Amino acid sequence: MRNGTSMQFDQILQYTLSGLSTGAIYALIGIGFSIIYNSTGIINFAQGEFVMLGGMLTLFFINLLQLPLWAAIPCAVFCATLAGLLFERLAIRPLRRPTPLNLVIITIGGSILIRGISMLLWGKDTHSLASFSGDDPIALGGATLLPQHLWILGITLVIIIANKFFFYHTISGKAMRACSYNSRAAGLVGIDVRRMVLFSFVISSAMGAVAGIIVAPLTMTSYDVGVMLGLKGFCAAIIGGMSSGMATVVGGVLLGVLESLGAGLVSSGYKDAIAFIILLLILLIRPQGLFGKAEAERV
Amino acid sequence: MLELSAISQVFGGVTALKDVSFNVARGEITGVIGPNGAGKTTLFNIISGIYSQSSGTIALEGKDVSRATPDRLARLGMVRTFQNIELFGAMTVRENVMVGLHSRSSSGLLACSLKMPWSLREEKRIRAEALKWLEFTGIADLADSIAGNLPFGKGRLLEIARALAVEPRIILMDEPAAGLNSRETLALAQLIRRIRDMGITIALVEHDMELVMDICDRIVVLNLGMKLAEGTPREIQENHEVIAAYLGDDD
Amino acid sequence: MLRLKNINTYYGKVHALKNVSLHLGEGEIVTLIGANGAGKTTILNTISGVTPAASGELIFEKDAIATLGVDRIVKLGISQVPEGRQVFKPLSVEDNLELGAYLRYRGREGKEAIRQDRDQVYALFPRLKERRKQQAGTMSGGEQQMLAIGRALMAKPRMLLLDEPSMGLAPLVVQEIFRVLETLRRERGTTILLVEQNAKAALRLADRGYVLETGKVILEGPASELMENADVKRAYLGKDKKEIWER
Amino acid sequence: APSLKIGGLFAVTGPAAFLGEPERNTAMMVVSEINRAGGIRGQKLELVVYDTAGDATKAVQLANKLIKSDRVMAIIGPSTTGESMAVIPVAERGRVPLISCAAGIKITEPLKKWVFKTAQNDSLAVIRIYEHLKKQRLQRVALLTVSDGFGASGREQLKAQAARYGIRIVADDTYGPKDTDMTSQLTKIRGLKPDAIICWGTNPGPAVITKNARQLGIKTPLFMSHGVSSKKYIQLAGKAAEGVKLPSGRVIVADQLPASDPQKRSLIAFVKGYERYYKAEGDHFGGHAWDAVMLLKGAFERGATTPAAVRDQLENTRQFHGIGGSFTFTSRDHAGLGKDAFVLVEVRKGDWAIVK
Amino acid sequence: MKRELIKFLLFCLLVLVAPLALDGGYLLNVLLFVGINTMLAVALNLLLGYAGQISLGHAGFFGLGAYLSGILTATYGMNPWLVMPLAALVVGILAWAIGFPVLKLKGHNLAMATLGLGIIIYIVFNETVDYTGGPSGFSGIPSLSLGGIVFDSDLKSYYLIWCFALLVILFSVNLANSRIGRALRAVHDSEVAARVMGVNALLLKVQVFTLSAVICSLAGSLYAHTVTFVSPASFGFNFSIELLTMVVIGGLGSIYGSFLGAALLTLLPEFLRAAHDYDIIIYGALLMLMVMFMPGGLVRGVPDLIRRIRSAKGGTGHA
Ligand SMILES: Nc1ncnc2c1ncn2[C@@H]1O[C@H](COP(=O)(O)OP(=O)(O)OP(=O)(O)O)[C@@H](O)[C@H]1O
Ligand SMILES: Nc1ncnc2c1ncn2[C@@H]1O[C@H](COP(=O)(O)OP(=O)(O)OP(=O)(O)O)[C@@H](O)[C@H]1O
Ligand SMILES: [Mg+2]
Ligand SMILES: [Mg+2]
Repeated sequence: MRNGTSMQFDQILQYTLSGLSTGAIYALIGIGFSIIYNSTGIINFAQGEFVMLGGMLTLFFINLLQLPLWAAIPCAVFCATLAGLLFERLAIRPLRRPTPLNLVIITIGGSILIRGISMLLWGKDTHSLASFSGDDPIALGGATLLPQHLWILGITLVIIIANKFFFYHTISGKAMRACSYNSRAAGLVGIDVRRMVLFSFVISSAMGAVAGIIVAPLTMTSYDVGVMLGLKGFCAAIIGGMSSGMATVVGGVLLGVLESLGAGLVSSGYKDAIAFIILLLILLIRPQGLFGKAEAERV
Repeated sequence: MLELSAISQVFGGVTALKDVSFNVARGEITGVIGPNGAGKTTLFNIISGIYSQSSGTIALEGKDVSRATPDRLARLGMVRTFQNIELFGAMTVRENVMVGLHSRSSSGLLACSLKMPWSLREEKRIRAEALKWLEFTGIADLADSIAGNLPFGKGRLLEIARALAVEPRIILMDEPAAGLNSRETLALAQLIRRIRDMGITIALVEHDMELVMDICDRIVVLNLGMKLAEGTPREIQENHEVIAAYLGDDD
Repeated sequence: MLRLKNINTYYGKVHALKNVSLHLGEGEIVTLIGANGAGKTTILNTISGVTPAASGELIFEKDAIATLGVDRIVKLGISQVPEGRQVFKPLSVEDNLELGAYLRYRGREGKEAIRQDRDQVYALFPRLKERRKQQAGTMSGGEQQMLAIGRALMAKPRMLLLDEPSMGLAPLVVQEIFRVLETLRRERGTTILLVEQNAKAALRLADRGYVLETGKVILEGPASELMENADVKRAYLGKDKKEIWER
Repeated sequence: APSLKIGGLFAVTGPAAFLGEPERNTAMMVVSEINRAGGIRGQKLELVVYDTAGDATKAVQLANKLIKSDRVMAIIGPSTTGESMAVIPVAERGRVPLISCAAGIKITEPLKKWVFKTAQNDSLAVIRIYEHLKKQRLQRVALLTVSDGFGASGREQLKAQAARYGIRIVADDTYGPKDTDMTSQLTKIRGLKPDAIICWGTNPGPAVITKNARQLGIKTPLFMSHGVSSKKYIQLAGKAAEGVKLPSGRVIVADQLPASDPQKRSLIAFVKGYERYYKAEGDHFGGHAWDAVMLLKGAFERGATTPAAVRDQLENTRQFHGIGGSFTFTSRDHAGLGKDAFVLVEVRKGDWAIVK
Repeated sequence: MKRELIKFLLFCLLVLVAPLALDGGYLLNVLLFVGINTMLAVALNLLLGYAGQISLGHAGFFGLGAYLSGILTATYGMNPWLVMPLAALVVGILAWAIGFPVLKLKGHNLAMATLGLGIIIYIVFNETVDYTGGPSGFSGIPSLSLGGIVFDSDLKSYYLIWCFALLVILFSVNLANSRIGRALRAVHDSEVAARVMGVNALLLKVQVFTLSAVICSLAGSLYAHTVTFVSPASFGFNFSIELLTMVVIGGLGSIYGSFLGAALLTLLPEFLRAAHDYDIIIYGALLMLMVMFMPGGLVRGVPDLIRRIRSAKGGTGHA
C-alpha cells in the first residue's frame, strides 16, 4: 500500500503530464495563429478549421480511397494547404479595405463556410483515427502517457524550432514579419507583400492540418472540432504574446496544465474559468505576453 | 513656471537622460537642442506625463507634478505637440480642435445623451471657439477636411491650433519646424511669437538653428542624456562644446 | 534614365498631380522644391508605385513601369527613403538594415558584400551600430531617420528617391548626409531625386531642379539658375539668413 | 381533402445535431411511409420541419412560426431539454400540443396541459443502472457528467435516486462537451477508489473517457448513459469499450429480442426502414421522433381534427408499443413510459449484448 | 442637428408601422428579436466603433441581465420593473470594476481579456445550477406587465422592446454627436494625443464600457421576460462574435448601421431557411461577400450600391 503523499504526487504528475500534452496541441494551433498574425497582422479565426480539415481529410483518404495512414497524411496536409491558399487568394486578397476588423469578419465568414462545406461533405458524425503507434500506455513514474502524446510533443518541438529559426534567422522570415509591421515599407525594400501573405497562409494552414492530424487519434474528429481547438489555440497564442516561437508553446502548455490541475485539484466544472482567471491576471500584469518585451509606444 | 530637477530616465540598458535640471521661465521661449538621440523627446515625454521618469521631480508653477497624467497636466495648463504629428486622422480639422476644448467643457455622459440645453449651448461655444483657433493659425479654410489627408506642414499648424484650444499656460513643441520650408518656417516663427505674446510660456525642441537662435530667449543643450550647456542664444552659439557636439564649425 | 510624362495622380477625388512631366539622366542629382502640399511626396510615391498614377507615362530605361507593383519597381533598382521614416518598428536596427538588402539576399549575392555595406552604414551613422539590437521603433526621431536612409542605401540602388532626408536630423548629421549623397553619385553613379525643405542646400547639391506648386511643375532648370531666380528666392530660399549648411 | 399539418423542431445542426438529425430523418421517413400507405383516413400527413441549431432562442421563434404562420396541429420536438423548456410557454399559449423528443423530466413534471414527451425520462435510465449496482453490491460510485443539458439533467437524477439504492456518491465531476482530455478527472476518481464509475454524456466525450480510463489502467466497472447507445460509441472507443455497460432502449438489440417482445414489430420496422432510407443505423433518438409521429397518427385516427382534439386524443393513448417503450398517456401522465423502457446492455466483442 | 432628428423620427415611424405591414405574422416575432439585437449591437458599437475598443465578452453582460431578471423575478418574486434597473446597476458596477484593469489592455490582448470574461460568465451560468438551472436553463420567467397590460403577445412585446430600442438609439446618437463621442473617436485615432488634450482616456473608455454593458443588461432583461426562458447557450462566445459581426457588417461608428447589421443578421437565417442544409454555407459566404463589396458596412455600402446602380442606369439612358 502506498502512502497518501506519494499518491498525491502521482496524481499531480499525471495532471501535469496530461496538461502538457493537451497544452502542446493548443500550442501547435496557437503557432498557426501567430504565423499569420506575424506576417499579416490578421487574427485568423478560420485557423481552427484547418485543424479540422487535417483530421477529416486524413480520414477521408483512409476510408474512401483506402490509403494507408502514412500516405493519407501528406495528401491531407496537401489538400488543407491548398484550401488555405485558396482562402487567401479568394477571400483575403481581393479585400478592398483590409482593416483588421474587416479581416476578422472575413475569417469568421470563412470559418463558417469551411465548416459548412465539411458538414455537407462528411456529415456530422464524430470519427476516430487510429493512433500512429498503438494505444499501449507508457508508464512514467506513477503516471501514464500514450505513444500518441509523444508524437504530439515531438512534432510540436520540431515545428517550433523550425519556426524560430525561420522567423528570426532567415531573411525570408524577417521579411514576413516586416510585412505585418509596415507593409508599405516592406514593398519599398522589394518584398512582394502579397506573396508573403499567401505564403503565411500556406504554412499556417499546413501546420494547422498537421496539428489536426496528430491530435485526432486522441480527441476524435468531426466537422466542428475546429471551434474549440481554435479558441484554445488563440488563447495560447495571445498568452505567448503572438510570438511564433517558444512563448506560444509556454502559453499553450500553461493553459493545458492549468486546466488539468484545475480539473483535478479544484473543480472540474470551473476548470476553464480557473484557467481564464489566471490568464487574465497574467495579461493584466504582463500585457505584452509572458515573454514579450514591453513594446514601448513612443511619440 | 516649470522646474525640472535631476530628471533621469533609463530604458532597459539605455540611459536616455541623466540628472537633467533646468527651469523654464514664465512668458519666455525656451529652446531645447542637442544631437539626435540626446534625450530631448524623452524629456518632453516625461514632462507631459506620457512617460514616467526613473527619478527626479517636476514642478509646474510650484505644484509637484512629477507623476501627473497627461490629461491632468492638460487641465493644469500644460499641453504639447508631437515630433511625428499625432492628429486624430479620421476626424475633420475642426473636430480635432474641438477635442482640444474637451478639458474646458464639462457636460457629462448623461447630459450629452439627453441633449440637455446647457450641453447644447456648450457645444455651440466649442464649435465657435474651435474656428477661432483655426483662424489664428491660418487654416480655417481647411476646417472641414479630414485631418489625416493634410500635408505635413498643415498638420503641424493644426497640432498647434489644437494645443492652443486647451488654453494652456505652457506649450511644449517637439520640432515644430520639421518638414517646413524656409518661408513657412518664418511664418511659424511669427506664430510662435504671437503665442508667446498672449502670455503663454513655450518650450521647444528644434533642429532648425535659425529658428531657435531667432526666437528663443534661453536655450538648453542636451548631449548624451546630460545637460551640456544653458544660456542665451548668443552664449550657446559661442560655446565650443556645443559647437563640437552639435552645431558644427561654421567656417 | 527616368522620365515622367503627363502624370496625373489622385487621392480619391483630390487631384494631387496635374500633368507632371520630368526626367532624370543617369547619374544626375535632381531636386524637387515646393511648398507644403505641393505634391512632392506624391511624385516620389508615384514613381515608386505606392500611389500609382491615374494617367500618364512612367518610363525607366525605356520600360514603362507605371503599372508595376511596388516591389517590382524596387527590383529595377529604385529605392526610396519614405516620408515619415517608416522603419519596421518592432524589428531590431540590424534586421531593418538587413531587410534593406532583401533583394540582394534573394539575388544570391554574397553575404560578405552585404555585410561590408552594412559596416559602411554603421560607419556613417555610428549611433546605429551602438544600438543595433534596439527595437527600431524605440529609437529617437533622428535615429530612425538615419536608419531609414541606411536601409535605402543597403539596397545599393541605381536610383535613390529621398523624401526630406534631413528632417529631424541635427545640423552636423545633415552635413554628413549631403556629403554622402555627393559621394554616392561620384563613386557609384547613383541617380538621385531629392525632395528637401531646405531648398538652398538642395539646390547647391543638385544639378537641376523642379519647382512645384499645387500639383503642377511651374519652373524647371539648372540648379544654379533656380537659385538666382527671383521668385524662387522669395518663396523658398528666405532672404539673407545665416547659412548653417556652409562649411 | 386538406392535409393534416404537423410541425417538427429539431436541432439538425449545432452541438445537438446527433439528436436532431436522426430525429428529423426519422420523422420525414415515417410521414412519407404513412402517406405512401394512403395517409390517415384519406388525408395526407404534412410535416414542416425547422432546424433550431440547438439554440433556445431560435427554437422559440420557430415554434411561433409553426403555430402562427404554418398553423400546425401539433409540434414534434425540440430535441433538447433546454429548447423544450423554452418552447413550452409558446405551445401552452398557442394551444398546440407539443411532443418533445428530449429526456428531461422537467418537461412533463409538473404536468403541462399541452406538453407530452416520447424520450424516456433520465430517471428510468438511472434506475436501470442503480438496480444493477445494487444487485452487484457496488456502493461507492463516482460520477462524471458532461456540462450540458443532457449531463446536467442526468447528474440531477443520479444524485436524487442514489439514496434509494443505498449508493454513495464519492465523486461528482464534470467535463465540457468539447473537452478532449479527461484524464485529470479520471486520475482524481482513480485516487478515490470507487466501486463503479458512471459517465453521463453523448459522443464523443464518453469515448474519450473510455480511452482515457484505459490509458490510466482503471479497472473499475464503467457505466455510460443511454446517450451513447449506438454503434458509433463502440467505433469511437474501440477496444477500450469492451465491458462497458449502459442502459438503452431496445433499438440497438432489436434482433436479440425474443419474438414475444411487444415492441419487436415496431423496432424491426423502424430499423429496417431507416436502413433502407438513409443507409445508416437507426438509433433510439430517431426512435423518439418515430414514436411521436405514430402517437399523432393514433390521435388523428381516433378522429382528431383540431389541435385541441389532438391533445385530448393523445391522452387516450393506451399501450402503444413504440421504439422507446410502451406508451400509455393519461391526463396525469404525459411521459407515458414505465421503467421497463430500458434494458441494460454491455459491449462484448465489439457489439451490444443484453445483460440478463 | 435637425437632420439627425428627422432621421430619427422617420425611423420611429418605420418601427411604428412595420407591424401593420406584417399583419401580426411570424416575422413580427423575428422583428422583436431584431429590436433586442439592435440594442446590443448599438451598445457594442459605442465601444468598438467610437472608442475603438473591442469586446468579445458582451454576450456575458447580456446574459447577466437576462439571468438576474429571470432569477430575481421567478425565484424571488420581485417586481420585474424594479429588477430591470437593479440588474443594470449590478452589471454596470461589475463592468466599471473590471473596466479599469481590462481597458488598459490594447488590441488582441483586450480581445482576449474580454473573451475570457465572457467565458467565465458563461461558465458561472452553467455551474451555479442551484440558481440558474445550469445547462438545462431556467424557465418560468413572468412576462412584463404594465398597468393591466401583460406583454405576452408578439405585438405587445414588439412595441415594448422597440420603445427601449428607440430610446437606446436616440441616446446613442446624441452621445455620438457630443463632446463625449468626439473624445471617444479621438481616443480611437490617437490615444496619446487625446490624453495630452486633457481627455482622461481610461476613464472615458471605462465609462463607455459600462454604459455599453448596462444597455446589454437591459436588453437581457427584456429578452428574459419575452422568451420567459434563459439558458447559457444563448450567451456564449458565439453570440459575442455574432454581435461583433452585426456591428462590422452594419458599419462601424454608425448607430443606424448597427440597426442594419442587427436586422440583417437576424433576418438572414429566416430567409436562408429555405436553402435547408446549405443555409450555413450561404450565410458564411454572404458574410465574406458583404465585407468584400461593402467594406464600410451596410450603412455606407447600400447607398453606394444604389448610387452605382442608378448611375449605371443613367449611363445607359444617355447612350
Ligand atoms: N492620403 C491622402 N488623401 C487625400 N489627399 C492627400 C493624401 N495625401 C496627400 N494628399 C493631398 O495631396 C496633395 C499633395 O500632397 P503631398 O504629400 O504630395 O505634398 P508634399 O509636397 O509632399 O508636401 P509636404 O511638404 O507637406 O510633405 C496635398 O494637397 C495633400 O492634401
Ligand atoms: N523605449 C525606449 N527603449 C530604449 N531606448 C529608448 C527608448 N526611447 C528612447 N530611447 C533612446 O533614448 C535616447 C533618447 O531619445 P529621444 O527620442 O529622447 O532623442 P531626441 O533627443 O528627441 O532625438 P531626435 O533629435 O533624434 O528626435 C535615444 O538614443 C533612443 O534610442
Ligand atoms: Mg526627438
Ligand atoms: Mg511630403
